[in-house]
Amino acid sequence: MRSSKECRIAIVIDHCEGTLSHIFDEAMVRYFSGLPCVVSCYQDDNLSSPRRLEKLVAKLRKGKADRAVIVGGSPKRYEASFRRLDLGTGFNPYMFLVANVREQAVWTIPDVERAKEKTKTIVAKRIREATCLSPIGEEKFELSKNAIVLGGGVVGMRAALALADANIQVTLLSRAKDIGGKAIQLTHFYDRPGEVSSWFKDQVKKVKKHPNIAVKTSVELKGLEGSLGDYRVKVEDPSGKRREVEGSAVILAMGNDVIPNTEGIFGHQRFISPPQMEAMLADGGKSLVTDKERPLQTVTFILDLVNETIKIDSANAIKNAILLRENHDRAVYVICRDVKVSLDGMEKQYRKAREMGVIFIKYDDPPKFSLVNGQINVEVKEVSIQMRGDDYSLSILSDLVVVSERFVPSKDNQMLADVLGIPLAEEGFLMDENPQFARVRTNRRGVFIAGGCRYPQTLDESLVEAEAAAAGVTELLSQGFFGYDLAVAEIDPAKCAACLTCPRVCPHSAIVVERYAEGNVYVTGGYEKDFRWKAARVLPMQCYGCGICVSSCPTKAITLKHLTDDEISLQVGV
Amino acid sequence: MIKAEQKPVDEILDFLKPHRKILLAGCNACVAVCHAGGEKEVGILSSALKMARKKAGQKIEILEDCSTRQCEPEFVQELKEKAEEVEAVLSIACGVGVQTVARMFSDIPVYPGLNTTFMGETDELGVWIERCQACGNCVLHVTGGVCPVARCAKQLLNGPCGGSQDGECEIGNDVPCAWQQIYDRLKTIGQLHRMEEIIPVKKWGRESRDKGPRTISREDLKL
Amino acid sequence: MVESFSPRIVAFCCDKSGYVAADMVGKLRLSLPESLDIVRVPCAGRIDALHLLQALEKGADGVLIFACHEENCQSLTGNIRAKARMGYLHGIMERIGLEKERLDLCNLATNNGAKFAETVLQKFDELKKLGPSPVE
Amino acid sequence: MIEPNKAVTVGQRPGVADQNVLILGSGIAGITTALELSEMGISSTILERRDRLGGQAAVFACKASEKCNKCFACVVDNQIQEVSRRSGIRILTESTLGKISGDPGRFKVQIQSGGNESRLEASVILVATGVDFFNARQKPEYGYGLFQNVITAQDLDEMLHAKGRVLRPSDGQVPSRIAFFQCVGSRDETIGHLWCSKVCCAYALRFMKAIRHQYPEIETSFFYIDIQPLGRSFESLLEACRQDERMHLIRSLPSKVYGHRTSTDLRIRFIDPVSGGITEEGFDLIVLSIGMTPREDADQVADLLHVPKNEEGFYRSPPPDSGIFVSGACKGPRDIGGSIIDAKATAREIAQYLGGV
Repeated sequence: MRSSKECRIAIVIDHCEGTLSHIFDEAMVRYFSGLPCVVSCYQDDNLSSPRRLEKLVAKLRKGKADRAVIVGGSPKRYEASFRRLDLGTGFNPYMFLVANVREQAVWTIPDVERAKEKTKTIVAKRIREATCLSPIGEEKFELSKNAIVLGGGVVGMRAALALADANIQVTLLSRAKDIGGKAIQLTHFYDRPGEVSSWFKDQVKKVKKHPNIAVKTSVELKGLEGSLGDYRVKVEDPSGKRREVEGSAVILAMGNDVIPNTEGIFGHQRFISPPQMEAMLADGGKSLVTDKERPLQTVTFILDLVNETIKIDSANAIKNAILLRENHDRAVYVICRDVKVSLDGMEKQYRKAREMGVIFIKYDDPPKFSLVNGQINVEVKEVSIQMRGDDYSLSILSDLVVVSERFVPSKDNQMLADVLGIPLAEEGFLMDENPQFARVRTNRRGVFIAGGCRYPQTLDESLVEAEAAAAGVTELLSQGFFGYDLAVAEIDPAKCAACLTCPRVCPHSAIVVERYAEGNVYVTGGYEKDFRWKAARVLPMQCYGCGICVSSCPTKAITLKHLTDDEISLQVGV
Repeated sequence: MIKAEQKPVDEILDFLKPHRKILLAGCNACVAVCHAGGEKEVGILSSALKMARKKAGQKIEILEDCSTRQCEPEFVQELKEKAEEVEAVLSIACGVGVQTVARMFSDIPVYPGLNTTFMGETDELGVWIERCQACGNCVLHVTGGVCPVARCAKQLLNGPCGGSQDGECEIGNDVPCAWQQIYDRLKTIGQLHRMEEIIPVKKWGRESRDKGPRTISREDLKL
Repeated sequence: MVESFSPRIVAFCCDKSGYVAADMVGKLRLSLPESLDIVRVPCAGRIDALHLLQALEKGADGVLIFACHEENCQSLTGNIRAKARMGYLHGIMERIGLEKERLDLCNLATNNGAKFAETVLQKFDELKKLGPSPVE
Repeated sequence: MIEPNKAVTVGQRPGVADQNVLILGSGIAGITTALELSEMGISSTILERRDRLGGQAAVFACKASEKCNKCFACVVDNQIQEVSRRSGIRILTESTLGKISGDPGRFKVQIQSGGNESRLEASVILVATGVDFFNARQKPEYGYGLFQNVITAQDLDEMLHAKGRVLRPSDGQVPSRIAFFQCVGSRDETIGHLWCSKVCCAYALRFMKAIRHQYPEIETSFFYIDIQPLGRSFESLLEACRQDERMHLIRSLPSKVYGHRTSTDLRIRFIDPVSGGITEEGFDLIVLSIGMTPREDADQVADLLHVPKNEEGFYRSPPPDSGIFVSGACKGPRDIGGSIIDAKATAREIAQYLGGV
């Protein structure tokens, strides 16, 4: 805190389009002018307009004041405009304070006289707080236009193409031998009739041919480190050779894994998985008659035993049920807990299926399965015909039963969550759905997620996610640099006890512990001789300025530059 | 490092009763790292004490300070000016720090604000586990780097007791059996034969306290 | 005396939720007690145990923390940490004979203006019954 | 204290500086696209027919219970604040679209604001006009508009947003038994709405969870056809709802609501899925989960801009070289989170179309 003599404060009264004029009468203005350190007083009608603010700054620059307290509405009204002030010539935006008298006094205290009193208290407090202000600078660093996409599935491919089209160099890493992923097994989309494998092949070809995309297949993910502008992915190729891939930003699109249901009776050959069904239909239905003794007449889809809240299975089952009726005239049953129709056009497909004779059966209790003369007997209670105390149930003798695979998180999720400090949700998918990050962003700047590693969704939804993630990366990289102000946490290495509390609590992985030499100069490499001690350091480009480290530090070594402990104390005080 | 916990505030209040002006001295070394006695805790404790005394109608003035290390006389010396102003010192360093302060400022009372608990390792932020009892006769080379003195509830030196079950100690509370850990570790490093080595009964002689406080004396450093 | 007692409340408001909700109270033209002081912090995790104690020490009759709902914190754990710190302080307050009710936390979102006002007024009444802070 | 460390936009990049994107609609899709474009240095003009920003979701209330239930309503709030402060984004409220001429990349647009008419040039037009909510009066058997205590979920949302409380409209008291009717205006052939509005199940369940948290004594029932999952957090939401003993999930749609205009006692008739028989039950607040329908003026906009439509009447994406883009719920029902990522994806497409990235 500076001694108050050094501070010269300008009071700026914002009448907020005349709505506050009854408060700012002459007596009030006189009161403001008489407060300690106040050297000037300006009035304006609507400071939230950037142009007015610019004019104000011009006035302030000519005047004597070195800091200003705006008396008016919520700080949120002004701060966006502050941020766009030209820092080189103007007033430093951090030399402003806002006394929010409109929301905190005028609007919430009905009695005008009392509201005026409250206004005075608020402003007086702000004036005291203003003595603590100090200017904060900004920095920027160059970002090279390259990015890494992890995962060569359809989501990764879409993200890579979107980035590459925006002139960003992409390295696409795939664990599999070839790109394409699981979705490439699909031959139909429910809402796009006809062959889609050609669409997939086209996508794969585009990715491989794109001059801005480098595809690396058969690589095992071994680690990921770095920060925005300098992410490094460690990969191992089949020969065991390790290498590093660099990129300014990363999109995680490893997809999810699936575990086929083969326990107990589900291991029987008449139980198949949805991809097997897909393959059977892909060859025009030739394999539907492989069993010579008994042609496959009845096909039953069992849904919702696993993945009850994932609608992929339901969509595929309805799609394939229609195909089985339409092209192969098989009897088809779909047994599920709920028919999931929350996809574009699916209600109509559902209706079409029923019209074609597909029988849908809904259950509350899971169906029972038994082997009867080589067929599978599916026993189920249909919810709409069950009666209280009645044991009435349906028996469906099926030649083929399609049971869903369980969708599970990719095996890389845990490792990535650990090294990136990204939270895992309960089931092991990446990143809780935190509204603050609007699905595709993560708590680590420059890392985005899309598709099945976040949550298995339908193809369309995943592709939109891929594009949104690509949009995030494009936004970051489009300017060619990342500019940020230094309103972040700062650690005094001389006070740091290297207790590792701050890197452990930092939610944005913005703190590292490294060597430092005397004179509070951090040394990042090549320093050996006078090596002394390790101290924590904040990476300002990663820091969101939340202040968790500040309040956790046991030695009070950390300061939040735009809200110091002194300022909070003054706000708390009477 | 040394781990400690703060004493309950009411206990501290109790022994501070006769004093109206004290020095609250923290230590920025081990006890700061375990969030018990660093600069932050000095502030919190000071605030709590002041409030409690205000409430009781008996105000207390508290000077605050935090040493680099309270087990070093030179650093404690820096507190001298403030110590001369007060009636007593409340030290929230480990027991060593409290005693250093007591020795340096021999004419005023010095009180401990912490319970020094053990020497341990950080399991995760906020969780510390005991690892060493400073018994003075280390056997870690025989036990694969796992100390039976600090980790076995019975401090057994030659294998587990009958209560070890599925790798767990019979005292429950999810405490692993130290001897199971020793076995596993020796197996991993291929030194299972070490299990057969008999660790002799501990000589609670020179290492123990029957000759008074233990001291370490390094002739080469002493000059 | 008790009739005219108007408890002083210090409200620490997370900039991502509580502060915006407080603004919304104004927009809805609901009234708040005059003795309410709003302290704006970037995240509830910024609030140090020390700040909370200081507020009580400096004469606040009650301290409120307005934090984001759990699983809606931009800093993931800021709100949870604030809650944990409050729990820690409750322990200390109990030991020194200060009513726990004087320190409370409310989770809300930006658009919970009505909830903000209600929480403050409820606390106001509660503190009125409780009487002035004994450490004042 | 200023919110720190957002990337500082320093001027606009050449090439896209004179580009202007005209955004029709200031719902969550429209404003998110505007914000994303502004991050990429592309300026935009938002056209809104109402006097406020935010579209349908602007009056949605927070539906958190003991923790956030991921309704994303707070995000809308944030985005509205953000968009009105951003330079490079022009906002025209109470304005509608007039004639359009010119070619893709250089549209000339007439705009009516109040009585005034103005013109502007736009390189790209983004249609983000959103949806209408189903008019519950079209299902007279539920008595919306007839019985005071039959309200739509949107009515309830507005109430919770402004007052922070759930009250019976008839007497301003806290209700004791609330029923949620799903699929009002969705999946309903009698009114020709053969689509699922996707969001209502999650929406109503979150609502119920929030209400049960705020008023533990209220009993809630949820009448549905099929429970439709919505995204990532749905699984735990559904599980929590199933665990709640005072939250009844009933697989049956009521056929009719009986009651008196101001009476607090409403009776509903439905087939009890447990007994199989027709049952009646009493509630004092009935909330209709109304579905989404294409906007009333969807055809006009579609004709004006040559935007193709799907069978249900929602928009489909026009060919990329048309200079016209479509985003958000006007493409079909979606939730706030879904609209946000859709808007992000669209912003990128627009930027790419403009060749500025």
